[in-house]
Amino acid sequence: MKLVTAVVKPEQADNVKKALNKIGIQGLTMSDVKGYGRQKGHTEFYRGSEYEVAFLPKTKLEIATSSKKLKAVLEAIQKAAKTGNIGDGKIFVTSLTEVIRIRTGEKGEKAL
Amino acid sequence: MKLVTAVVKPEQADNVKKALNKIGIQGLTMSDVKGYGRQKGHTEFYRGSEYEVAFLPKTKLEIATSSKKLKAVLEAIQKAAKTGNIGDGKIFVTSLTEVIRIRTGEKGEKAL
Amino acid sequence: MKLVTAVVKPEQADNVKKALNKIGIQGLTMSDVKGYGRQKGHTEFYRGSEYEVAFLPKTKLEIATSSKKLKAVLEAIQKAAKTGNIGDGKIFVTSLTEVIRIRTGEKGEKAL
Amino acid sequence: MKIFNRLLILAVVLFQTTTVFAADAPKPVLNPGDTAWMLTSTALVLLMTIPGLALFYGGLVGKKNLVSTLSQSFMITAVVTITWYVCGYSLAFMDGAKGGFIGSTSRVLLKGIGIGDLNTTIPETVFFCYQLTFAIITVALICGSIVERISFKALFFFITIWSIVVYAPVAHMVWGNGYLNTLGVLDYAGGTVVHINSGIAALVLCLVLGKRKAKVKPHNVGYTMIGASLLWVGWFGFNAGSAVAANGNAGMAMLVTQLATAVAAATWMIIEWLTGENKPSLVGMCSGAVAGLVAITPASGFVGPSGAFFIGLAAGIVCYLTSAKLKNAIGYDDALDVFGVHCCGGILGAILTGVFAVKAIGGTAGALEGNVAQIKLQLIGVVLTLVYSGVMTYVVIKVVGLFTSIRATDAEEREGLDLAHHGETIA
Amino acid sequence: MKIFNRLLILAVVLFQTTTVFAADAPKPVLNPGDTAWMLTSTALVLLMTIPGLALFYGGLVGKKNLVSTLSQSFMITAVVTITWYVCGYSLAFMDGAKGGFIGSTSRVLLKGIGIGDLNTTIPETVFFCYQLTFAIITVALICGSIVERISFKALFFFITIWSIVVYAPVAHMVWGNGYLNTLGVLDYAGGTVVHINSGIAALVLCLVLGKRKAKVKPHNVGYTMIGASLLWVGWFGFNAGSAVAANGNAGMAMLVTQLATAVAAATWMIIEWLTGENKPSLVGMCSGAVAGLVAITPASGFVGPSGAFFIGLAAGIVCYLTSAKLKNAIGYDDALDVFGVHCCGGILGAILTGVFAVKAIGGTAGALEGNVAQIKLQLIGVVLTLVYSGVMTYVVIKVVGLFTSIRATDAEEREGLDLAHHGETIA
Amino acid sequence: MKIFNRLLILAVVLFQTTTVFAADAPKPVLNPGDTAWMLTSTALVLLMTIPGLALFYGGLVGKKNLVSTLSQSFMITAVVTITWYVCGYSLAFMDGAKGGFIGSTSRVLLKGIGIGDLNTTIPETVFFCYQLTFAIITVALICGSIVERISFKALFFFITIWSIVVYAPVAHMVWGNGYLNTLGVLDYAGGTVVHINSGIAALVLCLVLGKRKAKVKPHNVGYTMIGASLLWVGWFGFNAGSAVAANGNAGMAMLVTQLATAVAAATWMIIEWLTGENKPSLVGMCSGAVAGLVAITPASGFVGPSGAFFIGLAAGIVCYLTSAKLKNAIGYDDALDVFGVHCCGGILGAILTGVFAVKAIGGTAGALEGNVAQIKLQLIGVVLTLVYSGVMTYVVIKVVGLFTSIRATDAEEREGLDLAHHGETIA
Ligand SMILES: Nc1ncnc2c1ncn2[C@@H]1O[C@H](COP(=O)(O)OP(=O)(O)O)[C@@H](O)[C@H]1O
Ligand SMILES: Nc1ncnc2c1ncn2[C@@H]1O[C@H](COP(=O)(O)OP(=O)(O)O)[C@@H](O)[C@H]1O
Ligand SMILES: Nc1ncnc2c1ncn2[C@@H]1O[C@H](COP(=O)(O)OP(=O)(O)O)[C@@H](O)[C@H]1O
Repeated sequence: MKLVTAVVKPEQADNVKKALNKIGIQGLTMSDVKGYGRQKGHTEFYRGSEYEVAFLPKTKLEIATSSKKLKAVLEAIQKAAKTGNIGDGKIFVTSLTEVIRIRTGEKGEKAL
Repeated sequence: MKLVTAVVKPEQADNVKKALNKIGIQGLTMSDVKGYGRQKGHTEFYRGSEYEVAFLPKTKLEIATSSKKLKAVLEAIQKAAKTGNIGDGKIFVTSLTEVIRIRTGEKGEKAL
Repeated sequence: MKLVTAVVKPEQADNVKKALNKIGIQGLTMSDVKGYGRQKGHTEFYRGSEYEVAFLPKTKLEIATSSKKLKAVLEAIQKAAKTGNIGDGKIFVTSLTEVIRIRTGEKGEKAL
Repeated sequence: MKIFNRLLILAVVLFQTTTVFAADAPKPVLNPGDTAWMLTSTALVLLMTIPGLALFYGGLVGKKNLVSTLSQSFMITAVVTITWYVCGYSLAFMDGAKGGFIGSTSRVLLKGIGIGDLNTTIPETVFFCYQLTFAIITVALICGSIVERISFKALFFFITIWSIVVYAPVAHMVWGNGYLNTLGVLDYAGGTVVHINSGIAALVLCLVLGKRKAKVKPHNVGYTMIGASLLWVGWFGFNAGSAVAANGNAGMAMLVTQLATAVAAATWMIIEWLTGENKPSLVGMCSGAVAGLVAITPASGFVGPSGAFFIGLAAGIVCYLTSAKLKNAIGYDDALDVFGVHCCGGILGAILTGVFAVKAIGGTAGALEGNVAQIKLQLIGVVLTLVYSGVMTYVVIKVVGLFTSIRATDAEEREGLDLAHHGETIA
Repeated sequence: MKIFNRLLILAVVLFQTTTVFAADAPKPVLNPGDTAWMLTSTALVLLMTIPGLALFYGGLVGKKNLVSTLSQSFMITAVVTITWYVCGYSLAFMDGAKGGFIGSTSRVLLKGIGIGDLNTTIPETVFFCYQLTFAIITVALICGSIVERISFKALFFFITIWSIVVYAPVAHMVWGNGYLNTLGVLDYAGGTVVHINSGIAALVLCLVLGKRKAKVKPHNVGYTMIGASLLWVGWFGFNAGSAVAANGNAGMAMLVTQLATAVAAATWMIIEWLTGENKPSLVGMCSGAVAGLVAITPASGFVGPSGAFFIGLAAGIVCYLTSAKLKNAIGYDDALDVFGVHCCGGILGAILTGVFAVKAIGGTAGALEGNVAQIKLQLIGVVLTLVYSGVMTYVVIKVVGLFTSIRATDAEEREGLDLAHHGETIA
Repeated sequence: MKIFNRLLILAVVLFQTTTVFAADAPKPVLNPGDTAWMLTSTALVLLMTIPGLALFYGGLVGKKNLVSTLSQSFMITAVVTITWYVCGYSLAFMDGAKGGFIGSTSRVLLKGIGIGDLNTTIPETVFFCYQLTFAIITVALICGSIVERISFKALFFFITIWSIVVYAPVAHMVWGNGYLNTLGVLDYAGGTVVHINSGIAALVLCLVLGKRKAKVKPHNVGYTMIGASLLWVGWFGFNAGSAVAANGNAGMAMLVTQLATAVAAATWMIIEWLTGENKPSLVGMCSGAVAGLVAITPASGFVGPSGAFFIGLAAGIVCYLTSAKLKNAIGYDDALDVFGVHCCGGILGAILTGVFAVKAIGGTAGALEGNVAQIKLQLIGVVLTLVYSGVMTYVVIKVVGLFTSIRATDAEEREGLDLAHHGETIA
């Protein structure tokens, strides 16, 4: 099983969610994060003082999925999150050694 | 060493924390996330306009632990987080290749 | 490739960011988290009622990096985040099986 | 020479009475200055409830109950306006049997009211609105003890009934030509009518409802501070407005209000500073200020600066003890200390009014000027209000409970009343 | 000498009474009570815009457009003050041709104004300020339909022009010696001048601008509640202040305002409770209150309590339908329902003024008292305002559009106007 | 009959003049209209500090210092009320040696004050409260330069002393029968007493305290906008209230206040728009408005609309330069620009009062009407205040520093003063 972590533009998050739904992904954890990469932050001025705001708002989506579905998940995210502008974000994949559904105690792929 | 990530109901977080304390876990990182799975979000109405709020508030707990203690940790979380209703959440386990305590530079299990 | 997750004191985050920049790390994802370890929370009083605030504000930094650069990254973080007081934080390292840049579809180290 | 002066004053007054309506009618004439102040006071007292009290309370609850807490004050403002229009005002302020319990129905639905009707020197319409704002805030205050768990529906029915069967009679007895007024009980701006009345109702309700599942710390101390500030500022309308004129009595009422409030805020702050966590908290200062405002309320037209100083001091100490110590010792869940601050502060103020009243200010001497009997009168007012309001509150909530569940379900409470009862969330 | 002074006191009092009522009275004399109330009313109405309306609107937009929304109200307050000073006031309130369309230029740049100049019984300076606050809020109201996408620069130019070429003439026609006033159209506090005027302008603007890329749910219902509360409280200055005196008319205006608002808030709440999601929302109650305030505005000096009750009831129902149903059915993106609440509520109020007006209160009878013709007059006022303001708004925005882009770019809209137009973000 | 009426008008005017100035005039009589306006003004000026200034400042600091910043204003409101009651009022406003430095102790603890005592046409109690609100805001303004690092304990002692040994004498010299007043220095509503006084104290304090460890951007521009709005609205009580009457002077003061504020806000906005980041910021508009309010304060009873226009323009430009440029160039850490806006704006206003004063408005001509000497007088007022307040502030803080540490520790500063000094956090 894999944990797919996608950092995307906040305004694309809904799109990604829908795309994942379509390919049968039924669970998702989301959080507000900030980041920078090629796309840098900006400077704000308050009464002449500069404040560098280095980080831009991004949305982090975490999806635990079976290795089998991984490819479909990655493709769905890429398609749905892409605007073609810098700052579109990244996808990171790590291996999961275990997944447990708390309510039932189910483990592994059944728990997804 | 393992990184245990538990996504639980916010109102159960305190319980989980206490249960982990009891089995000797002394460090924990928490964050507010949103998620959905079996348990879906809801719709809010403002002057007749519908706004779908797809994600529910959840609490994410991250615990780095030795592989030895893993089983105890998983059990403690499951017991403390379980209400039996949908939305109780999931536990994800990944492998840690290294842990460092910044203050002392200690590495590995000593750093936990 | 590795995913380095550092949980540091909020006031040191900027320092860490700069140190990473210096060694050529050009991307970073940040989020506000709360945690405790050796350094415990505090109690607040409102009209004589005690409220335990167990968790302290921390900043989580996530950096995906090539295994080659890992050592430099770890050192940079340790140096920049360290104040010598408890609560300085931890670094966790996990393996990344894949990284994708959404905008271009580049994969692996090219995507970093 | 003095006599001449007095004649002139008389002349002025007489004159003002005679001109407009001519004849030798003793009916008072409208005074634009007094009217201006009462229009303003009405705005100030409404400001105390929305958004003042709403924010004061809203900041102290958990985030998932903010909308719910704000909604309570807002809904009450709307509903009590309607019950006041329908019959509350008439039952409270129209003359009933002298020394009685309730007023007459002569102004039900405001029948017959016109732009020429006066109450002393201001239009009756303004008096209606001004008194309405008191009815509103009294009812809104109650909610502080039952936030985070009361059913919005039950609250809706409860306050509709309570505003008529509890508020109107108590107001009549104290401020109309009712029992306590005839007896000589002093309550300038609502120590009994507003604070003891709402405070005891709040206690009864929180006992009937039971404790919250979980207590969370105040989610937004900033809102609480805004609310406390608006209460403070608005209270000038509450107390100085109770002179129903822009004169020396209003001025003195404003002065003693400001002084007692400041002293109580400083006192609470210093107690916290020197005890407990050794830190002066903002919530503590705000609580002290409200305690001072409450305690000076019944006294505000009767005492002078030094009386105000001591009332403020006593309020800071007593309300700190009742809120921060007594409640935790006994263990009822009066969430936002309506009993501790408003009921106890109101009782304290009612009694101290009997102690510090100055004849030259409000026309009645207090114990310090030799009239010890006034304290007894004050106690009668306190006890009667406690008993009547306490019992009736119990009856009303039980009646409402026959028709609808009065408490949110466990699931609703966990989820937060914002989403459960209003379908709205603060992101 | 002392006696002379005393006689003078008497004279003063005598004089104040005689001037107002005497048939051949000379120029009216300043009345401190009236002046006190109008100074206060000015403060209250300014409070309605900043921070009242700013927060009401600000809470309803997305978080990334909060600064932008607050800035609009603040900028308008500054700019309209200047246009009002330069020529707006003169064009609106200085006598032009009787029954005409626009006033004179005699007070351009306030030339010649002194501390002794009066308007009825208050200083002209106060009248200038009071009327200014109406001009400000009218312009600020418009923004509700175009938030989250209007260019700040275009808005700046638009409102500078609009406040002169639309607001001033409409105010003159209704409240100056202009056409609608001469005709006998009733608009006590601005049903046509403020609400229909801004509401139709808002509709035209949102049609010209087009829809937002994305709609997000209100980000801070707390701000919206604070804003609605300040609007409610401040509206006492708006309606009761429109008596331009502290008298029985002001009192009745306050009373009917309070009652209609409460009824409308309760009505909207109950509609939501019994339909749709079965939940009474805070945004709904606030919207209902504003609807009631809008609808009673033109009527507030002309109707009594029962009229107010029905106007409130109608406003709650009608504005609910126009905001929550009509808009979605038709599909224009009037973001914060300026058309649905202010234009439709204003029209409703204007017409019902013609129905419920009571001769004994405001001097003019309505249809219920037999004067059915008043309804026709009211309709003339409504239609003329709709047409003039609608057409001119279209012209002005098109002219502005020749010089600068009127809509934020897609990127700016996505990023949020806070950062894009003001370089500021709420953390 | 008409002639008789006109004679009466004359009589009224004469009378109003004679009572105040005539040697053998009888005791002035209470005017309910004036009293109504002064009661209201007192509420408005209190609103400026809590919650106005508290929010204005609170929004500009970092999130971890919000409670701390709000607490400062709230604590000051309580404590200065007490020092004012104990002796501040007496020292400031009771007659001392003519042309002297300090008043008498005749009203220490308000001894002897009664409901019949008047100050001109209003109760002395109201005058006490009104002036108290000025003392409060002056002290609260100071905090802006030292937020995020001052020790709450040190601040508590500092302001207790400062409100007596600095505020009272300066107020006495300018508004009592003290030196500057006798000299003929003009300060209608507090350009020197409030703004220069607090501004120079703020500069001294921030120099003594040293810079903050880290500067963070304003955490809540929304709060800042609410605060600026309440300052604007409340300032009507500040300036128009300084007429101590509801008359033409109050009206003109309101008008010039509104105009200068609007012009300054627009000016600051436009400067930002055309320079720097090319974006008009909300913080900029709010800062401009406050700068305008400050600069018009001393002038508000003396100048007409065109004077106000130029004062607003100058304030927008000058305060922008002192806050956004000068401070960064020199490098002191006046966190929220108390020196840049209040001291510099106050000096500007004081001088321009001497330029634009109109004899027909405030009784004194300015340079433009030929009385160039007035500018010199104004400069004397400025310099004396700068020197006295600057030196004494230094002395007082050094004395306080002997007993307690005046600056938060590094750890406290890093942690945030909310938790460190108040034990409270905003979630
Ligand atoms: N090396 C990295 N480690 C962690 N997060 C990263 C890394 N590089 C980029 N990110 C995240 O991805 C976001 C988008 O990256 P950016 O380089 O701006 O866009 P793009 O991938 O389109 O060039 C960043 O804001 C950051 O949150
Ligand atoms: N595949 C998944 N990947 C990531 N997070 C998930 C996944 N499935 C569920 N979650 C998280 O777990 C939470 C609870 O899941 P849900 O299916 O609602 O409950 P249950 O496990 O009790 O059926 C979700 O809100 C989401 O945050
Ligand atoms: N076992 C753990 N798992 C996850 N996070 C941890 C763990 N231990 C510590 N942390 C995180 O690191 C932060 C600092 O840890 P702490 O023990 O207080 O400091 P130090 O490492 O300097 O002794 C904690 O607040 C928490 O967020």
